[in-house]
Amino acid sequence: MNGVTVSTTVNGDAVQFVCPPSESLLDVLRNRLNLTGVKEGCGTGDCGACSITLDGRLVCACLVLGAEAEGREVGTVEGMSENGELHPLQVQFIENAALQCGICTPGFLVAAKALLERNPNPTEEEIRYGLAGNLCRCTGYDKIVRAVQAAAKIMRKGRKS
Amino acid sequence: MPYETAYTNQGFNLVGSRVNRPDGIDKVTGRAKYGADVNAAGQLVAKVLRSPHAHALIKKIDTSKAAKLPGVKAIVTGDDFPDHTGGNRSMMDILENCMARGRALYDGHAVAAVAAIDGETADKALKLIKVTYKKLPHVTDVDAAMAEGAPIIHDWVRTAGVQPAPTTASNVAQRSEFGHGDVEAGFAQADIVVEKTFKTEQTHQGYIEPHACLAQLGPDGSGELWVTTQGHFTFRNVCSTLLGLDVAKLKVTSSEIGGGFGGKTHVWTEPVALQLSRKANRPVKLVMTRDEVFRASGPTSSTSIDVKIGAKKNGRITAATAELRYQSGAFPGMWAMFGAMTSFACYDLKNVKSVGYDVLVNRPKVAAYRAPSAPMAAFGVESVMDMLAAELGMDAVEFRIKNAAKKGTKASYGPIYGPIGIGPTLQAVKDHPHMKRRLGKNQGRGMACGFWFNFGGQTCTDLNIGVDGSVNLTVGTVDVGGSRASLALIAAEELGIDYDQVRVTIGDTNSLGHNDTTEGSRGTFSSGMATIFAARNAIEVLKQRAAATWDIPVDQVVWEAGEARAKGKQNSNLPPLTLKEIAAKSPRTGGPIAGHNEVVADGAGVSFASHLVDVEVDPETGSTRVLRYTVIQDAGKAIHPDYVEGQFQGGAAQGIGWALNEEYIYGDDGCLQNPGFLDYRIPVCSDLPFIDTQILEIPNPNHPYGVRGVGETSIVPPLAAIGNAVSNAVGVRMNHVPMSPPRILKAIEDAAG
Amino acid sequence: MEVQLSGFLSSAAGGVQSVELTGETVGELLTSLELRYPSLRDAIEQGVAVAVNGEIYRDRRDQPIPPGAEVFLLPRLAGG
Amino acid sequence: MRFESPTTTKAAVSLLAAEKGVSHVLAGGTDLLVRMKMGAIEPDLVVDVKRIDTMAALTVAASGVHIGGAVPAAELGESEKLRTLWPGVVEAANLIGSDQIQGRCTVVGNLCNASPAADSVPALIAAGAKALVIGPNGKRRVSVDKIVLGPGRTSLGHGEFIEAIVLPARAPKSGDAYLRFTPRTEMDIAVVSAAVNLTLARGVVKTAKVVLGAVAPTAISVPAAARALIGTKLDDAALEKMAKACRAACNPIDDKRGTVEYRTKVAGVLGRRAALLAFERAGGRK
Repeated sequence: MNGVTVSTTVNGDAVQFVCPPSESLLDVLRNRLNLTGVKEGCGTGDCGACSITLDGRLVCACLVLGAEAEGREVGTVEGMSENGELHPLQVQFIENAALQCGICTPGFLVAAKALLERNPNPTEEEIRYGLAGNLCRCTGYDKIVRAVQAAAKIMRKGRKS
Repeated sequence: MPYETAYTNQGFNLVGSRVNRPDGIDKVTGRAKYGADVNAAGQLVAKVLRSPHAHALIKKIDTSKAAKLPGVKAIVTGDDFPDHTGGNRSMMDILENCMARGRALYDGHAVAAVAAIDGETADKALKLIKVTYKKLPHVTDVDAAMAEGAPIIHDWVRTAGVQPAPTTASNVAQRSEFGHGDVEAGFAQADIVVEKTFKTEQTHQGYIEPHACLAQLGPDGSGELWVTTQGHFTFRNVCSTLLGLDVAKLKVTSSEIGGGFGGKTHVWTEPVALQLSRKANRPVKLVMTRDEVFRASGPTSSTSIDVKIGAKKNGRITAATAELRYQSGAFPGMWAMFGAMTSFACYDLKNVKSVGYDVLVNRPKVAAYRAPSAPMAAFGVESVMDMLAAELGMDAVEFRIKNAAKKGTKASYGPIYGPIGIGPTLQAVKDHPHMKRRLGKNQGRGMACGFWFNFGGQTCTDLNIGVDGSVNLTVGTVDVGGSRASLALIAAEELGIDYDQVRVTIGDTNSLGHNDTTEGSRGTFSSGMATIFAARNAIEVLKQRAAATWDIPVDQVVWEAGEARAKGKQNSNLPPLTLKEIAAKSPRTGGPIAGHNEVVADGAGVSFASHLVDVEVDPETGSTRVLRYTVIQDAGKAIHPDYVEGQFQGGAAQGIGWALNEEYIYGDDGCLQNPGFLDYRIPVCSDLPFIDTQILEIPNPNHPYGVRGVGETSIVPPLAAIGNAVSNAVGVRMNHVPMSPPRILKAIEDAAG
Repeated sequence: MEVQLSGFLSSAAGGVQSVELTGETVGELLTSLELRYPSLRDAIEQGVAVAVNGEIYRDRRDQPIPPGAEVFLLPRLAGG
Repeated sequence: MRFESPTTTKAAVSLLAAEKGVSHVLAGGTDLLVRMKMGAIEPDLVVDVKRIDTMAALTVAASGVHIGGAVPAAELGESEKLRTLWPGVVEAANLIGSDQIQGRCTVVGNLCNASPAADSVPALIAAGAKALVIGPNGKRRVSVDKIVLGPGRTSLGHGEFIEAIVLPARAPKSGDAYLRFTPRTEMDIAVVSAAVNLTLARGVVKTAKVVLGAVAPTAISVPAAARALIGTKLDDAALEKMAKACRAACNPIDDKRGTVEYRTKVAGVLGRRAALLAFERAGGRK
């Protein structure tokens, strides 16, 4: 294998890895960096389970090559808690029973965080369209939308104070 | 020890509260380990070569080139799976489904598998395997498979359930009939009879986590399997049988499970991974791609159903019949039988008959999908119920109330009902504020009822009390949707301690006795029952320890509010001993304190639901939008209402997807054309409204807390409820699911002439 | 007691809809049924469910059958 | 496979021109990586163009818009100015996949993937967009409707790629719109789609362009439909005539996503609805 050496930042930490040039960033994160919170549901960008941020933009890790991460900043669900504290979205997902099996949860959290950073006060419709790239088969999305609404409210309050 | 399973109507401190699930933090931080999330030192990666043909003889498989590829460590084909089934035909079917034996029976059927040092090498190796096929005629449609001259899938299949026993092969594997009374006489009494034929297309459970396992099997026949499954004990038994292993030597651990809905009750690739591991003598990881999940796991049946119902002008049904044709894929199943049993279960009928035909086709082996087979039957029956109500000039809800089954009704599938919830759910529909919402242009309202049996089954739990008084509860049913929280609530309720003092673990096959698969909505029902008994056993031990501490007879000790209390005036100087205090002393009073229980949790209690939906249909494109959706269902007793609501909402959402867009699309070549989440369209967040729920609690007499299973019934009514709503919105009767935009537009135009 | 057969169990027993049997438990009932209709052995082996007064028992062979109970033999079920 | 990420178009051209095997340009990668995953293509060389400054640039003005070939579609939606000038182009680009896809996919990639159902293409053609093609023989400026030849086929030569898309100067009283039909509200491929771009003079349609997607091997312009609108205020008769022209122009296929009959019928419906929307956006009043 003609591996490429990649230096990047993952959840704020400098990371180096070597991977084949055709390997997806999803496989790199899961198999080389052991960040298995990033899930694979389809590998074709249709389910959102592998949602991460790349230089702050929400993307599917399965549609990014590992080699592309050179010099970029990667954010995964593993980096959502700060200073040992859960992110308000993480808290609200638990409080609102917004997960059943939990396989889609990391992707939803990363996508919802990106959504609320862009739009701190989204309508129900904006939440629904904003999270349309993330499939959940257990919940019917009801409690997920409510959890995002609850977290948005808390985060808006936090911002004001 | 016999256990009192009867409902006792006790008061609750914790049960019924909405506590946070104990595994929540693991799941929101990405720490929870699912099927594909673990690796072993020296592990190989396995990939499966699958048939590109719907039906073909496998004349030759040449693996020589692949075997020479550096990095390839093992290759298996059908020849590597000797028959250990001892003539058990259904086990042989499972084995043949895992790996073809001389014939590929459907597009996606496994024909060979490779284990190599990495995925890239395994992929290359697959391309080097040369399979010589001879294509055979195929059939994928259920009606076509029953027609004269259809290609026969298995020449050994004779239709069961027919007298006299047939002597020639057929694609109809089984005929099953249920009912009572005289339907001919019943129809003769009817003032109005409505008859209609329906079709439903094949759908998949659509769990987001693909099948995945990490298998290790040594030359001595000992091994371990880490796998995403609804039933690790069943997987152990099945894999052991298929591979000729001792059950005790195969340890199976269920990973966190990323959705199952029935689809993870059966083995697909696990025996293959184990066999590759045995051959290579290294751990083997096998993860299905999404494409493989669609093509080669176990979707539910496509069907073709005739329903006929007759009624008097006063609204009483006089007779009802259904003929239900369900395809079971390339191997015999019992799916039509379930359809026949459930079709009229909601109603009190004097004369009823339902006949099911299980039909073989060149599609993947059908597996259970949430209340398997009931939604399709309900689509037919509940549609005809609406049509009949309209002909009678009666309100659809009133018509159902008039004919609803109740305690003492002889069910269409045989037995006589105990206390049941169909009547109350219908009454709740009538009284619901949703009924008062004003409908706009192109909008329609529909409702439908649904039924599912629910099961219990073999269950075994262990409850261990630590020296600090905290509690480990180990159960053998998997947590598919929050059952750890419910079981911790139950244990804490019984022991009288705080909820967060209980930690629930899903035990592997070596840490508990056999537990049946987590299916039939049995998780909280049966493990809940076993947890109650295990806790009560532990309380007996706690009382003995307290008695020993106080030096009084144990019959003078009672357990109340989480502490042992000494009864009687003579003991009034003895202050109560809390669980914590007794636990702290346990090393010196007889050692660890534990409660254990194994039980066959039967009497799960049938479950009914009524759903109400408003839709808007775009008459120019045939597109349907769900505006409002309400689920009303009997839960017996909701241990954790959040997760009961979650089951109601999730089932409704799956039903909405099925009703409107989800379907397996086969080409003329018999190959699946949409094996991916792009073209197999499960609902996305923006497709759905909030889904209202109303939990009714009609206690199950056969559970100490009155619990009924809640997981499945919620998928039964949506197909029909939406069908009725669309029909009311645009004035055409839809009889083909999914009611996709092209089908609705065509129906509108055909009706306009 | 009178035991009613349904579905393919009825046809496996030669089309019989109901049969008079003795037995104090589900297990005893199934044993006497199998003795009467050896053709049902496979079906019973594969698993059946017994409805006693409306409650379905899949596995509990020691389940007592009270006198005068309504007993219905069903194919064994599976779920999702 | 080799992976390269040059920082100039010149370097990218020489890498691509020099490659004897299968080479692909990687912009958003949302189609390319799927095809690689499915084993449909096995490239020898992948050239990531996202580190080329000019290709990552988006400049928006009434006098013209320059959309670099590596600009993710999400960025188009974030430009309020672009949303005001070319709402139809933006809504088309923003319909390509989910937010996750939006963070990566580009209109150039959407064009070069050469799918008949590409969302951004009808809107770009209706807008009169030009593609800036660069290659071993220098640069050329090509109408967008000349890029796609058929499903999966483009007119780009060996070593050529599209550096940017350019939208023309925007006349006052103009509006555009793009509508597609999908069974789901999101995450879907157009079963049929329609883009309309028009300019008004004294309240009536002066110029118009109507383009349909997913009803032929490539997106197609329907001049007869445009003519039906010109000189009108989109009265019912004009709209019906326009819808009829849309239907007549359709040459679709039956596939898993839709039937000939359905696509044809809905093409007329969407054409009409898109025209009304574009008219309203141009400030038109019926």
